[in-house]
Amino acid sequence: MSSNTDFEPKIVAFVCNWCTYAGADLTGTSRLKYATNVKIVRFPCTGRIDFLLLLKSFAQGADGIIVSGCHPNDCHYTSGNFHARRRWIAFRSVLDLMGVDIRRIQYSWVSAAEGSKWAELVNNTVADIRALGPYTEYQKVADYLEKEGQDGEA
Amino acid sequence: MSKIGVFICHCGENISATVDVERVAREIGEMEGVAYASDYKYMCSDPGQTRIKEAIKKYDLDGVVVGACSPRMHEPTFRKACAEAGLNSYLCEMANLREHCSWVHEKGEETTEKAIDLVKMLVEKVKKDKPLQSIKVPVTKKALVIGGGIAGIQASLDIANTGHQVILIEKDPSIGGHMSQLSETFPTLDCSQCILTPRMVEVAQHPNIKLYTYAELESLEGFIGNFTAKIRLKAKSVNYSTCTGCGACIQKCPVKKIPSEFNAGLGTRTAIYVPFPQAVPNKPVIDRANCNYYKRGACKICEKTCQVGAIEWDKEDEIVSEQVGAVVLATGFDVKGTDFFPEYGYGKFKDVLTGLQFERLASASGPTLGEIRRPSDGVIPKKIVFIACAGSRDPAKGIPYCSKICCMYTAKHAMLYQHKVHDGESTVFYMDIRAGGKNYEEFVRRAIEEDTVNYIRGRVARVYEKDGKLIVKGVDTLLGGEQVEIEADMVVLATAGIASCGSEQLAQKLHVSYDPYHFFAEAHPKLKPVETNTAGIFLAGACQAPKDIPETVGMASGAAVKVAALFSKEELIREPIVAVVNRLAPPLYSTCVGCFMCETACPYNAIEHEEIKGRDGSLIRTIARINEGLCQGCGTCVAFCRSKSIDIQGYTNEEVYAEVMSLLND
Amino acid sequence: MKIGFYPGCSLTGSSREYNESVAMVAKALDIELVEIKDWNCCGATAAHSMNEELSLSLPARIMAMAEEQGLTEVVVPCAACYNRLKVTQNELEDEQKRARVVDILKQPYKGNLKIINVLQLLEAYGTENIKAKVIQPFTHKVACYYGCLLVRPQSILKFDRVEDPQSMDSLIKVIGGTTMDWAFKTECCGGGFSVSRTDLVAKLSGNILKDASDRGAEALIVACPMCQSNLDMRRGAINKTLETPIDIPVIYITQAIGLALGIGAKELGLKRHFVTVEL
Amino acid sequence: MHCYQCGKCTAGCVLASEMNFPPSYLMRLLQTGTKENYDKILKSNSIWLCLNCENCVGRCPMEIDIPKMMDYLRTQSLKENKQHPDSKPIVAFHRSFLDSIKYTGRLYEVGLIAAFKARTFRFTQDLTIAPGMYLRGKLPLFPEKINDRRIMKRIFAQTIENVKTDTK
Repeated sequence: MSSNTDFEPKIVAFVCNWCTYAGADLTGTSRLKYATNVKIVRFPCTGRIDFLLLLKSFAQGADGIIVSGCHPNDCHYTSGNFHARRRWIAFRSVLDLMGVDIRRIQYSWVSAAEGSKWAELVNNTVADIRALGPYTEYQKVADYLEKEGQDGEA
Repeated sequence: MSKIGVFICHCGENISATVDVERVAREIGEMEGVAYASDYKYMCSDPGQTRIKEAIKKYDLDGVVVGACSPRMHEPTFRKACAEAGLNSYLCEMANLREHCSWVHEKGEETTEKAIDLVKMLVEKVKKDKPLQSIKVPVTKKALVIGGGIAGIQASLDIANTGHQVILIEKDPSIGGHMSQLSETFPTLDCSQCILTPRMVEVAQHPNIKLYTYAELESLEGFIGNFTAKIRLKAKSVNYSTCTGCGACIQKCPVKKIPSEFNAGLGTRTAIYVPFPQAVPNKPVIDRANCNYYKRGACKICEKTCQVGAIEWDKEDEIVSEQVGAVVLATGFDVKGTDFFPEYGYGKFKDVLTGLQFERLASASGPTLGEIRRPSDGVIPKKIVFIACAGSRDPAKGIPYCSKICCMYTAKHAMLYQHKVHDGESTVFYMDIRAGGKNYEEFVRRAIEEDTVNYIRGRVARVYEKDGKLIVKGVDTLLGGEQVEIEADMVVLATAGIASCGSEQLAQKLHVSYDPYHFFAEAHPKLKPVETNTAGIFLAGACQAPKDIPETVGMASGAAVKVAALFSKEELIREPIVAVVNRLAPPLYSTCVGCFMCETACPYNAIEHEEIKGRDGSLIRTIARINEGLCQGCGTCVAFCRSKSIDIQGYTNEEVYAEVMSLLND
Repeated sequence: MKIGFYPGCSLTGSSREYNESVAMVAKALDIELVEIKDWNCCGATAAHSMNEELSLSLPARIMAMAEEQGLTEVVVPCAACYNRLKVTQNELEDEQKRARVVDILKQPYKGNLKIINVLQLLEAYGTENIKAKVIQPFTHKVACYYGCLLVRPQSILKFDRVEDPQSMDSLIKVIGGTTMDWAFKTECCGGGFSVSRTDLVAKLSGNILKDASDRGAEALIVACPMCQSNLDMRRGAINKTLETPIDIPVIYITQAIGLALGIGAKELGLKRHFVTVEL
Repeated sequence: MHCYQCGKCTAGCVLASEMNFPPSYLMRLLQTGTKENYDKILKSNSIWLCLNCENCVGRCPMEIDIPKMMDYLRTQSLKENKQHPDSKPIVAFHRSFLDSIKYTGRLYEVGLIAAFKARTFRFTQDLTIAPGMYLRGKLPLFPEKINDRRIMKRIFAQTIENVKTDTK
């Protein structure tokens, strides 16, 4: 792990507007500190998150990804997070099969009241990804994407 | 090329203390497509907004990014400012430089660089943004109020008095809630029922209020202005249109030993019962779990007694559907029982009571007709101990919060006891006295000085029973931790106020947020205390957090005004964040292949089938269409669509891709 | 049924009768007790009052020895030893502390041994199975005294409820006895001050005996040698602090069960008590 | 430290009345953070009278582990040589106890009591019960020894004997 201390991983967080985005706002209001590596992209719901976007993110140079939404049963849109979770479970094995390092995707639930959980999630993910090192093997993913682009099928 | 204006806010020093705002503005200004970039002390202030408006005109901007606080805070403010300057408000985006950057990182290069990245991300997004038009939806001017305690009563009356229809549902056979159980109220010592009962009657008689007692919410669908509520009317087994409320059935019911909920378990009731004499409606229901007929198939004494034949044995629960435009949650609170306290005997000592049980003892309508007597042997206690903060402010017991009402009602209890038992000795063990409120501190002082209640600062370690006495082992921390042992005849625990049973499930049905203790969460702790995160659903009273009567009533009136404001409009303006299925010129029509995977994903039944017909009326294809009245904009369909034919306005694929790519391209 | 066994020092000396009764009851119930080889003292109150590392190393060696012997579950009749072993196990979940202790011991320590007390052993054996073997019902009204070390700290021991525990009471009921609600079930008897501050022990133990006696207990039932010796051996000193002397005996749960199973008083060590046992 | 001075620990402490400072008061002294108050604690009898019965932590709303703090404070008090006179018999007992197990691996109660008496000059204490114990077979004449006595030496050498005591 010590060999990677200089490495600052690039991590993108895809979060839902209602729970995790608000939770991250609460982290701010509570003045809890966390690493600067993670940048948040706001979605209406984790159900909106298209997993092709995750692949493209890796292809574009992301070292890690956080996907976080409402807790089960707390989804603002009733069931979006269930769909997201179901897709994630299915998608995980596909990614695994393709040789994508699934340890680089952190799937979590952070509610609007869990400001400290967000800070913890960010810090833990940054530490984990830092330990894993830069994601240089993303080329495989990029290749797949190119092929996928021709087939037009996810 | 785009002409984007970027405005970086200092937020006083909230952002500028850790982020080099000048550098952010400078570097963003060099971006391709950025026509103007500047920083300013307070963007949300009037002069701040004016800067945006002027820049839009001066530079003919076609997009605006404000780098300031969370969009959850000020997005509407800046979008409105843009609209006023003639720019489509959906071409305005916010980068969250405060909650997601300056407040969570230390001052330094990295923080400023993150801020630049965040602003860049939104600049790329706004380049792809399309102007959108708000959606107009009609409003159903009828409110649903859930819970018939003082909060629900007040909210219902206030809404009804503005001329709108109200449906009030209450799970118990009568409205009144906890307030109807109270003896007298602090700080005036006026009788609770005397001030409440007229309100209860007013609810029952109000032409604009439809009251469903013994009813619970089954489901709620739809959105602000357009909800559909399904309400379960639990079978009362008594026909209320024929029942005269004479009470003969109650007299004759042979099952008499059921612990009375109204008397907090200190008295008993029958299986066919009216919870208390002043109940509204004052007609009985049959408690089927305890009724001989429902349990064993025989008895029916009530039916024989009833002169009008009002008993309906085979009546089943009924589900009614109501269209409403707004919902007020007023489901109140519960208190912890004495069994929650290992150190105070796990509830096994009969003369250790909760505050609510003491209310019933002190109440003229209670099981002892207002005389303070021990439940164990009916003797008047000569020494009584009140323990404040029983369970509250106790993280080890999972309740770290202050229940707020206990300090005051404990002082009231001690005072009532001293008024009723003149030679009695009362002791209150407290940690702090929290008597903030009009005439509250004076009230507590009166208990201590005039009514000679002995206040001891310290918690009680344990209570045990010996020879008919309750031994209370406490401490006086103001005497440096001197142990105090009292042989009491009765102990009253001011047990913690907790979220009412089932509130978590109710919150999930309504999609409103709740806190870790299952109290419903307000939309903003200071500025939106009666709103929830779900538009059109409001909060009143102790379902949000423990609170006393004046505060509850104030909050209920607040919620009512919010409902009235909503109902003052014929139409609601909704954000156009909805899904759309693409349309192409014939012969393609759309890339949608009609697989309807989206339909399985949509939680709102917003996907419709659109038949595309030829000139001769023959069916060419069936494709998906979004009902924008029903669509709430979650976007799940977008992720499900295999042919990439659906997109969601405001979060289009193009827009979010632009954001992500901007973040990852250095 | 076969299980590891850690007697601890008291059981080989001043509390021999506890050891004897545990052995007799185990034999009667066909439980084979496998003593940990070359076991040492757990360090008791003395060690953790004086030095933390010492207080962790001593129990750690005991558990390491048991692990070496291939034991997975160990019954510890002495409440003090039981407490020290459980608490040590919990403390050594901290990697740093564990590394330090292993370094001192020069012996592997895994920390996955299951440590149970005598009540848990009997519960696991099955109350119905015990009931079936009762020959001479224990028809006495007794006060079950748990003391501190059997139930606290609850977060670590996770045994019974912390105020007003019930497991010993239910065992007594199984063998035909009557138990009572009383106020000093888990109040401290003075524990390790038996020798050094006999005056305090007399006061604290006196409170306990008085409450049990006031409520008509014929005996006190215990599962801790420290409690037993304070309440029994120190009775002379205790009675000097009381208005009226109390002569109710203090017997181990295993002795009570042994009597019900038809084992003789002498075999159960009941003759070794200071306060005569006439039950 | 989270203590908010509710006093529940003191209310339930069996020896609070014997202590210079009851547990909650001691927590307050610690909270002040001054050297002076810390010294008061190290010199008090409170830390020695604590029986570690855990009533306090079992009931503490803030789950503060007072007994564990007491263990630490006792160690510090010994280290800084500040023990209260009341602690003498208690420390003497603990020392005799540990001596006994250091040499034999197991506690030898006869040796313990003898050593304790020698340390405290309480030669007459327990004269009344010792013969009784002997008669009831509770005092074996010879100590039990474990085989691996070197391990005991090593444990003691690396722990308690490794602590440097401040000289006054």
